[in-house]
Amino acid sequence: MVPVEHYFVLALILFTIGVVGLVVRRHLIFVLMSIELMLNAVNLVFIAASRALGTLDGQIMVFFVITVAACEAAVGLAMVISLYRRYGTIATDFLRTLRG
Amino acid sequence: MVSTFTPLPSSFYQAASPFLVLSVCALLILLSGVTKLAKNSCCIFVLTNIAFGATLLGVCCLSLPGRYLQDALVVTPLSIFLQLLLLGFAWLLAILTYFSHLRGDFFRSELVALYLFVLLGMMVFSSSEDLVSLFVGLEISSIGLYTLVGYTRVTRFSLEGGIKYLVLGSFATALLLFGFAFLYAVTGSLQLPVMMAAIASGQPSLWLTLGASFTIFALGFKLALVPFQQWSPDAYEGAATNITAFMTICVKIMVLSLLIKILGWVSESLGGTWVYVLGLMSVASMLFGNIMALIQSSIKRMLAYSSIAHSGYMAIALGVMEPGNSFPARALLFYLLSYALTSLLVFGIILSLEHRQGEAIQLNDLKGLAKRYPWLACGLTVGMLSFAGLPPTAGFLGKFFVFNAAVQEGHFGLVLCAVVASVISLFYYLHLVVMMYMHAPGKFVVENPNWISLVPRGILAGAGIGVLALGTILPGLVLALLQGLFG
Amino acid sequence: MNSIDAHIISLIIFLPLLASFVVALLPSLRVAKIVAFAASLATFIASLHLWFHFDPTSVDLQFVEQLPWMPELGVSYLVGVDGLNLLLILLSTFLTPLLLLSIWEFSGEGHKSLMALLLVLECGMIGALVAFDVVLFYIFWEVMLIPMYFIIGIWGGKNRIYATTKFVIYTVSGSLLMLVAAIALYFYHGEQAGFYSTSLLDLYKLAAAGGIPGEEYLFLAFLLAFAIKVPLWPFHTWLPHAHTEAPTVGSVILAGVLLKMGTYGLLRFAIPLFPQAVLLYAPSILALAVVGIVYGALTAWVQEDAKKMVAYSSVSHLGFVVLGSLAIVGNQLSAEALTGAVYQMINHGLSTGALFFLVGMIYERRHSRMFSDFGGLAEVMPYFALMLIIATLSSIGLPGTGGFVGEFLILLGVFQAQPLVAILATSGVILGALYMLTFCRKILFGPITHVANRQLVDLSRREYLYITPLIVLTVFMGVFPELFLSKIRSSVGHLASNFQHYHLKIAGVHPAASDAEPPVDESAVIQP
Amino acid sequence: MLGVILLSPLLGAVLNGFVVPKANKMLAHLLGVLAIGLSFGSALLLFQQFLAGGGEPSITYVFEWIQAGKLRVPVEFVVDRLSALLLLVVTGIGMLIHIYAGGYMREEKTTFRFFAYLNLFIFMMLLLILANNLLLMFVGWEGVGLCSYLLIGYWYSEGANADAGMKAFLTNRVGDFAFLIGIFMTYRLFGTLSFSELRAVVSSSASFDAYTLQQLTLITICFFGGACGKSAQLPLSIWLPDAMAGPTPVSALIHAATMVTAGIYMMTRLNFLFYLAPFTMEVVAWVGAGTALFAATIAAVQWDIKRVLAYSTVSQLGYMVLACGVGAFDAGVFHVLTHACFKALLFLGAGSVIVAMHHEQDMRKMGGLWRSLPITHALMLIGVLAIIGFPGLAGFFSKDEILWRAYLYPGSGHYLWAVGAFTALLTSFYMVRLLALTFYGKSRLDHHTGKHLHEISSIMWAPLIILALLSIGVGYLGVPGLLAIPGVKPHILADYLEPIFAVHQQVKETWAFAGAHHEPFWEALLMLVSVVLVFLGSSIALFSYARSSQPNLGPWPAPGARLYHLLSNKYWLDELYARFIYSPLGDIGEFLWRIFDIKIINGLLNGLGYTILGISGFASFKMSGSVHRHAIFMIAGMLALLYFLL
Repeated sequence: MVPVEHYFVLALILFTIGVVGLVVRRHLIFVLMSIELMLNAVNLVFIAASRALGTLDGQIMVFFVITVAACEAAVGLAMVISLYRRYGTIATDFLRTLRG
Repeated sequence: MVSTFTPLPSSFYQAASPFLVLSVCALLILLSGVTKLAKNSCCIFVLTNIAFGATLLGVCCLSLPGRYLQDALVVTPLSIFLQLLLLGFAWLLAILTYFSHLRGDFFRSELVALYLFVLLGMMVFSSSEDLVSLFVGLEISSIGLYTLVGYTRVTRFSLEGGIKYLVLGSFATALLLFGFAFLYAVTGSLQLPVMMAAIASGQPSLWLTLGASFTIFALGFKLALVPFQQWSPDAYEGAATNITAFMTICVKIMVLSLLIKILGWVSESLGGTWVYVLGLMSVASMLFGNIMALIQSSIKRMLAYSSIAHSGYMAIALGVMEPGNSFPARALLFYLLSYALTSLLVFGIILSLEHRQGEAIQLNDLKGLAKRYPWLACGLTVGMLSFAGLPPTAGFLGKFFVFNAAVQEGHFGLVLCAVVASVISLFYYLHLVVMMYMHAPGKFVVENPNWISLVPRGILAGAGIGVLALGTILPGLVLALLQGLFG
Repeated sequence: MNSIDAHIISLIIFLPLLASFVVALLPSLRVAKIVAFAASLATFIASLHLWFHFDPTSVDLQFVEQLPWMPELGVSYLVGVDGLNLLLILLSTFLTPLLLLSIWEFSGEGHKSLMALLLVLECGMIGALVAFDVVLFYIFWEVMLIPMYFIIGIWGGKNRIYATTKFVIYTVSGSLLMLVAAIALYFYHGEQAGFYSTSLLDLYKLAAAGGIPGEEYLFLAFLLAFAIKVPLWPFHTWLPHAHTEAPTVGSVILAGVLLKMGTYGLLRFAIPLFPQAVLLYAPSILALAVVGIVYGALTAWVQEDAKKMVAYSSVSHLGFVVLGSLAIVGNQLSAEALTGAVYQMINHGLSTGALFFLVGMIYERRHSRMFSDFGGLAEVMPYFALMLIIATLSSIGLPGTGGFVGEFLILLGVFQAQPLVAILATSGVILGALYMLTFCRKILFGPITHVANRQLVDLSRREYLYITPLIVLTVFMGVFPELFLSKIRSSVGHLASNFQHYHLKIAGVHPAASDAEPPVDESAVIQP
Repeated sequence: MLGVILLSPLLGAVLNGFVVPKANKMLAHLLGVLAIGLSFGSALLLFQQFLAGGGEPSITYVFEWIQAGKLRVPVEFVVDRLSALLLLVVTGIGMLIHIYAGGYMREEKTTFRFFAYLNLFIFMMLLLILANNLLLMFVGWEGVGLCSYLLIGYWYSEGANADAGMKAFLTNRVGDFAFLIGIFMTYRLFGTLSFSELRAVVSSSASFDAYTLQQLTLITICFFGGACGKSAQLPLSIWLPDAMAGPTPVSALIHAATMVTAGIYMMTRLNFLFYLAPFTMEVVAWVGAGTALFAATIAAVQWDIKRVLAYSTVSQLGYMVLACGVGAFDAGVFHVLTHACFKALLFLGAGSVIVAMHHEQDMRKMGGLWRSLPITHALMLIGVLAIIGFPGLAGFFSKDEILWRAYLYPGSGHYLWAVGAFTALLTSFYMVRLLALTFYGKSRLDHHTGKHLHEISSIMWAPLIILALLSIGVGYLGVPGLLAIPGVKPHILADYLEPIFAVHQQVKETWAFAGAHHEPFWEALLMLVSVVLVFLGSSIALFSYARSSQPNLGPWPAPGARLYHLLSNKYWLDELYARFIYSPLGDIGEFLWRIFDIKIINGLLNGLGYTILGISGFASFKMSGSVHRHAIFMIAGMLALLYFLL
């Protein structure tokens, strides 16, 4: 049986990949995708913990996480589309007007 | 441990009645969007009033203290008080928006429904002690707020603010979940009391610290404490004023309700480092918030940074909490109440000053306001004095109690930083007063005269008098009330 | 204590506040002026009631009112009068009607709000003077600050914004430190005495009982707040700006009463609460005060602006008062110096107030404060010249005016404590004569250089009305000081003789038997 | 009785100042004279009662002035031999001068202010004399300083007069500074300020240890400092010559007869302290002699008639201080008496010359006036003879008494006498020179004044006559035992004042020399020497200035030219004070204000403000808007915090 810590470490790695993706990519779509990646990393931890502890709570939590991830993606994409339709660009460096 | 399905006791329905009423009304307003009623903002306004009224009735009379659905819904005097605060301020803000230039933009059926759902999410979050319902409540409110920021009055800034808020917000949600996951992994249960007991008894492990820290960081993000504060200026400036006001007041109430519960237990179990980190965050956000606000030219952005600073002051009280002594929590609540009342006053006035198409008010637009609109200027001055923490206002007593709590624990360093920060803050708060009173009036003129109608003036006057009264006559009463909350 | 005595102080505090609301809301200006003046006069008459019913022999607190305000924290609305603050209350209620009179024909706009602010200021001042609860004192201390901020800010001179912002930030930063120190004291008292209370009487018992840990830092925090207000030497740079930019009314009340808050605070809070720290720091504060005297005098002499000159002269005069309140002979304060300090506070308020009024009068006529614009006014305005000379003589401290009695007692007391310091301070008497006479010389004497000065009209009837009481009172205080000294002597003697274990109880209320009475040698208290 | 003496001048001042109609000069003059006359009459009555009552001192308590801590200062007046006498002098001479002033101030538009100040001055002087404690005396002390300031600067529209008034007040203030320190020390040593109590404490205590004696010396030095300020002795003598800017009656009353003698009066009043400090007495003696010589030399080269008289006053005051220094307080008071008479006479005479010459004060434009102003000339002659010590007149007796007592002073007595005698020579030289330049020799008047020359009105020369008689008669109060003039008892005044002086037995032997028996030969010899000196000085002056041909109006011939230059610039004392005290103070003030106040303290505070603004500017620049920058900031912050936690 693989000890549960390995799953946590894997989840941590996934999470950092997501964060790096968030920071590096200039493109809003990729930003949203990296957020999805982070949420999946969290799912991994929940399932691993639930498997180790033998209770089902973790898995219930995963369902909620997935639905919430979907909502965020939906809202995020909606905003990106309205931004594109109005201003023709979805690059993040366009979003610099609010600063200081 | 398979939990068999047991029919829910009738008391649950009574306790959950406010939530049910609110969600039903929100759905009704959403559906009304289909009919031609949607065009008429006035009847939507009536519907919202009904929704608020019913929920308030539900919270006041019907809710019974108790723990339901394995702590998913915990009704205690504290949670009732917080829900009353949330509902009260949200309602007042809705009324103020109705009488302001934002009526057309805001009172579309889907936005109002969204507004009520966000409120529902906050109430769920503040009255639950189970990770699942906490997470669900938090997400309903957060995602709802992203859209409200983005779409209330669609301009380039609101979209930009909304997107930034969404990206960073979801990043924080991921952090929060990560924290919950690790806490769940270490303590084995999703119910807060069980977890807290496990933490208190168990020995500190890496994963426990990691989980708890991520949770606190995420909540720190919501409160806009320093490392996680940069979303709030953009979101506040981008959003329409009433949404900004809603965010400053209600998000803080929501987050602090959880922090008050868990920090009481968690602080000494995680050892002294915890107090140290929170102290660090509070000092950093106090100094950063005040220093950054010094040179802002737009009022909303300045108020955003000032709200970061005020989160810093509240974080002092958080840092010194310990299970035995409930005084820091009461001090925090009093500070919250005074901050919320002052924000209502200030944002209400800004709301009534704004133009339909013009962009956010700059500081120099307020030049010589006192000559033209003396009572608005007077209200704004009282608000500024309360933010600055000068005595006759509630802000001073809030700060005084927080300093009291900090000195009781002997955190002199923290208090000295707070003193330095509030002296710096004095500068830009009084700069506003200088603009209004000590300069010749500029070209700025209030565009829509209809704010002269009775209701918004009544609300603003009530808020102003409340701020002054809370600073002089009422504190004894309010403290006794807070004392009651903590039993 | 009959029923009037029980509520007289609250009446004196809140009557002006009420009047200020009424004045702000009244539509017609004329009615507002009458209401404001009537209210301030009523407050003055009420304070006269205090004067006649004050029992000069007793050392205890009189006309006390105690109401629970925040019982949970032990904060109560505790107000009272004793020898130290009686005269200051009378000074502030006496000055306000004169202030309102002086702006009777105020040309600028916002006349009503100016009157309202003055009344709020009076309420703040009296509140701070009578408060015997640390939190209450702090609240009135800041309430006093805000109207002053607006008065200087709105009706001030050219760069009033810099002056008024500097004034507020300087004072608030000092007083915030004081608040933190007060809270620390409050908690230490809570642990020692078992019950939490911010009333000064309990804190005195704590201070009398013994050394408070970290007493020096707490004392320094209190001292900083009051030193900025006094202004003690290094912290004085806000005063000239505030005075030159403030309107006449603002300068008079600022110099008349607000500066005394600092010295009064020293006597009421800093000295009795931290006796050991006082013993430790007294020499250095005395040094600062002496430097302040000489520094203020010299800088006043080279000024070209009349108001700035009077401002620097206040720095010098208040240096004397600080000197007087910290003259330690053996393990007691010197009673003569302390009486002199309290007395000097009053007549500095009168003489500097009169000086500012007079400078204001010539400012109204010529719209300039520079000496170069004046000269030879005695020819054209003889009665103005007479008033100015008497006011100058009082501020020099010529015998026969109040200034001399105060200054003489202070110097006499300080001489017993530190002869060298006293000698240096007495040189301030010469420098005082130097700059004040140059002031008179430049304005009154010499040939009339500017043609505009030729047709200046002498004092109008109204101007007489508000300047003569000040002048007459200064001379009266010089010739018959006994009337005033008898009121303050017992309280001052009590503070001076046992400031190490100072305690104060409410008149008529016998302290609880269990309350161990710390050893007090009553011999020091002289029965008149 | 005492109330009338004190209150009538005060009432006069108040009435003149505020009540009486301004324009009416006659009423103002009448009121002024009446007030002082009333006071003089009651003073005479009081003196007569006092003598009848055996000359016992009586203290009248009026009311409690200041009481704080252990200090108790009541308003108490004492009438004893000294104060009763001086009461007569002040009110008497004051009345005469008030009468004269009416005539002198005829051309002035309004004189109410003048007479108000004069009456106020008399009131303050009486307060000074009658006070029974040091503090009340100090009130009078500063009061007279104030009145002299107001009166010197009476014609304030002329800037120089106002400056002169200010200079007088400030120099007096320096003296008062020393006086105050003396008061503090007395209070610290004896715990009381009242003269009678001080006298009782001193006489009752058996002996004094070294510390008290050292304290006493310091106290007496400080009091002497105060006296120097008021009586214009050397270090603080610069203000009296400039005080001539005031009207002549003012110079006569204040700067000759009354105020300047306050210093001597104070020392006499505290003689029991001064006797206990021989070192201070030595200092007093030498300062007195030095000032006398110093002023006499300068007077010899002055051309302004009033300045000559001013320096001569400083010189005569030097004599009085010398008398006090050698322990001959009674001789000092006697000289005060005689000097008051003949100096007032000289000043008023000079005043009438000035009025006659339409306010011309330069002697070089006078000459040969004895024909057109016969009465003034006669009176001035008597005055000059009295002051130079012509045998038979007042000055002769009082000055010789001082010189004799100085000679007897053990130790440096002989040198003191030599200085005094030489000064007497100079005195006779410059006084006769004054007389010669104004009245004798060729008339140097320009045509206009010559035609309008007229004798003074009767109201002005009537008081002069009385003063002339006094300056002759008063001398016979102190006839030395040697010249047994029939029908006149020797040393009347000395015996009258004797009970005031109380030499403590600890210092009995040091001051015994005055009482010891001396052969009359030496006294006669000294008297002869001084008479010779008088005739020598006056003959030189007559020879060089009274001759009909053109007298030498310029600087002295060859050998004395440099000396003349030194003297005419008044030893550059004023310039020295200005350079070493006045302007450095100004520079320090300027430095403190411009640099220390504005640059350092304000600079510091504004700097602090601007650094904070700078930080916020930099921070806001760093916070660029991009989401990624915010995310990086968050992560960095998080990692830093995690570092603390793990």
